[in-house]
Amino acid sequence: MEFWVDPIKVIFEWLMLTLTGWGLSGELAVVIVDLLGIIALIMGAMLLDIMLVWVERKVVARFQGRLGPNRVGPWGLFQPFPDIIKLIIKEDTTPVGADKLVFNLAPILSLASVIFLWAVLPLASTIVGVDLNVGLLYLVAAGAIGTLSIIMAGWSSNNKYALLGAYRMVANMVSYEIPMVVALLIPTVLSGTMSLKGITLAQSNVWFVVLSPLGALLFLIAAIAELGRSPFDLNEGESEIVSGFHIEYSGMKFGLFYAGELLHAFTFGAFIGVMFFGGWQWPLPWGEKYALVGIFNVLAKGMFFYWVIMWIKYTVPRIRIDHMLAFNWKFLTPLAFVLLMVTAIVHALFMNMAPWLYTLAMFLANVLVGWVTLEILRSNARKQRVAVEAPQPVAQH
Amino acid sequence: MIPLSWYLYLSAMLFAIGLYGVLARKNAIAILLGVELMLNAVNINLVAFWRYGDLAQMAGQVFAIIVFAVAASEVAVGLSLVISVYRRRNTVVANELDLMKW
Amino acid sequence: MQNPWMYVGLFLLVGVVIPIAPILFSALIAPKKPNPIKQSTYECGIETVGESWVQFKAQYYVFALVFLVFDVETVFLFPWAMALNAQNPVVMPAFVAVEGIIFILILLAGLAFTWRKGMLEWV
Amino acid sequence: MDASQVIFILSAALILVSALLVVTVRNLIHAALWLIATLFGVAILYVLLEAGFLAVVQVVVYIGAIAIMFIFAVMLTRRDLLDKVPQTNENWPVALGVSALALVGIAFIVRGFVFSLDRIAAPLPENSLQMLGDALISPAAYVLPFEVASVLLLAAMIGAVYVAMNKK
Repeated sequence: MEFWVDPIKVIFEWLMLTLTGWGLSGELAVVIVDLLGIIALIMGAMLLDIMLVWVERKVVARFQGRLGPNRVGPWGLFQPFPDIIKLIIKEDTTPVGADKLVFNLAPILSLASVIFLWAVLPLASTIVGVDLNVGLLYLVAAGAIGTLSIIMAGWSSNNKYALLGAYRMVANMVSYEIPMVVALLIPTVLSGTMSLKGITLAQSNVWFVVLSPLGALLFLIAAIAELGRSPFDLNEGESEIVSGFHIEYSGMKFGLFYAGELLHAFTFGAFIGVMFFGGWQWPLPWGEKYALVGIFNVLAKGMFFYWVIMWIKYTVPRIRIDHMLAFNWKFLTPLAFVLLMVTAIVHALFMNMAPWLYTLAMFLANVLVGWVTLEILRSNARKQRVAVEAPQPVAQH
Repeated sequence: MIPLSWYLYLSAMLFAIGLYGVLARKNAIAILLGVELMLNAVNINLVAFWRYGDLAQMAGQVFAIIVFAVAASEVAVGLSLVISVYRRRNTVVANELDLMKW
Repeated sequence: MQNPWMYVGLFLLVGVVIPIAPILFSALIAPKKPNPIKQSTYECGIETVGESWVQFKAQYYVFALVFLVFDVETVFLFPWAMALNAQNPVVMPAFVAVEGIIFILILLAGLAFTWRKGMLEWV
Repeated sequence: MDASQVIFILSAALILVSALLVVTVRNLIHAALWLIATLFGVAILYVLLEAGFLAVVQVVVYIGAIAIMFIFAVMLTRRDLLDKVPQTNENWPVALGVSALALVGIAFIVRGFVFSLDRIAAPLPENSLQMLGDALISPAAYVLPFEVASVLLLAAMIGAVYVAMNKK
């Protein structure tokens, strides 16, 4: 029975006993067991990543009215494996004039920056890689390494398109980090902790999506931009700069970029679930008690938001660069900061009141901010329409 | 355990390397890189003194954060000066910026 | 687990090693027959003219600049957000919130300045 | 020698070697990338000093923003000539002398410190992160530097944008 409550703990204790039984010192045994756990966790993530290739291809096919992979295995389930074999046995070319070391380091860092995120993902109440007290900032830090890898790739390829991709990366993707971090500040304000486990526990009564629906929406939008997925995929832009920063990559190095992108999308989906939708506590009950149910809940939420991100990706066309920048700096960033200020003041005023009053006040404040934003947008649009529809002077003959 | 002196010597060495970079480099951007090294040396000192001093006083950490802000401001203004100069005079070599010498 | 950062260190190490493995594996078994055409820079089949480094818009730079300032700002806001929830507050929560709001407003003034000067336009 | 000392020596080696490369390599992009290695080493030191918040902030601010700005500025101002010619000016021996002198001077001061240098850190209280937050907002402590920092950032932003502005 105890095994089903927390299998990891049981396995951990068993391994510890075995290792110390062999005469290893306690500290060394802990390090070895941790190492095994880390390898298992990362391997699990990579296996998930491989299946995401299939999910991605199947879902995009359905969006476009096709069947998608359907030959290898049931429903084409084993399709990713031939894909990987093909990538591995493909010749790997390095363009002339490339900066070899940086060129090879970039894809590794790109995938590694996504793997790093799994260290703090709380899969269940007892299964967290590590519960850092600065978990939220750790997310941002891992994202910074990802940004760096893309700039390294773009610069070292010695290619004009790749360089353009890197420039766009800096101007666009990096800009969206600001609303994302501000959206991360909102759960911090609400729960008073930066630990992801603490944030999940703080949602045992009310999810933060109820307290701050706008915050969740902001985070979703900024996360899509941060992922560099359509409609914000300007740093790739297949039709204008022929896939941008990874234009010169082939074989497994390209594969790493691709794998990193898919896993990144899924991981961010899981983090949205953790930060705004109660983490392991839902949709199945007993997530609190049974570790495996908790893992299922977190992964199910991750898959759902992954699907939402895909839905947006295959529905909305790419945004023009000036629109994208204006959208961030003239709309998203000010809105995020206003929302943060409103959240902080409502939190400070109502934190000692009855929980239902607090929830109501938070929700109404969000509705108010959303309504005012919509009104401002509407009056702007009206002004623009008047300007366009104004009678133009006709040339006199 | 690590004694405090290790941190202080390390930060002294980092500071000296940064100082060499500032004084010896030709390129203005490289000079700013040297300044970053020096600021980091300062930060190591601040945090080390916080850790080994009175832990109830958060001064070390607070001022390390302020140093982050100072470093960011310095980079923002410094690099935009460099780029502005580059656009006008087409050089980033500090020695060639001698318009005010005479 | 005594120190969580030990775990993070191990995780970072393994996290970097695991992506290296498929690249090494691929380098072992993939064919290697380089030739000048294959290794030339890809520009949709057209021959490359000049260097890869070309003049580009300095406008990209302004956005990076504004980003830098705001990125540092968020660092100050995280401890503030935690202090807002202090168990035994040194200061009244409302006062803490006001402090943070002043901080944010000062920086939003910078954004407004950039906006008014037309530096956020992509011309 | 315990584990923390080994980690300290390794990260010190990383910091010093990459810092030396920052000030000596000719290719400035490589210098910026070595700077990132140095900064990462400093982040490890912060972890050893049990200032986890600062370690993460080091990565977010320095690697995620400042180093990227540097790489960006190098890409913007790159002239191919510059990668090949020596990157030091003619009085680099003087610079070497001055910095060696500075090192000796600081080492001398450190040796002459009044308090014991071999002091061992006291155990850290559990809620040091909360303490940092409280220190930043309490009027008795550092609320003024907190607000002044935002004014500093505002001035930097306005100044930098003004300088970068194209006056045509």
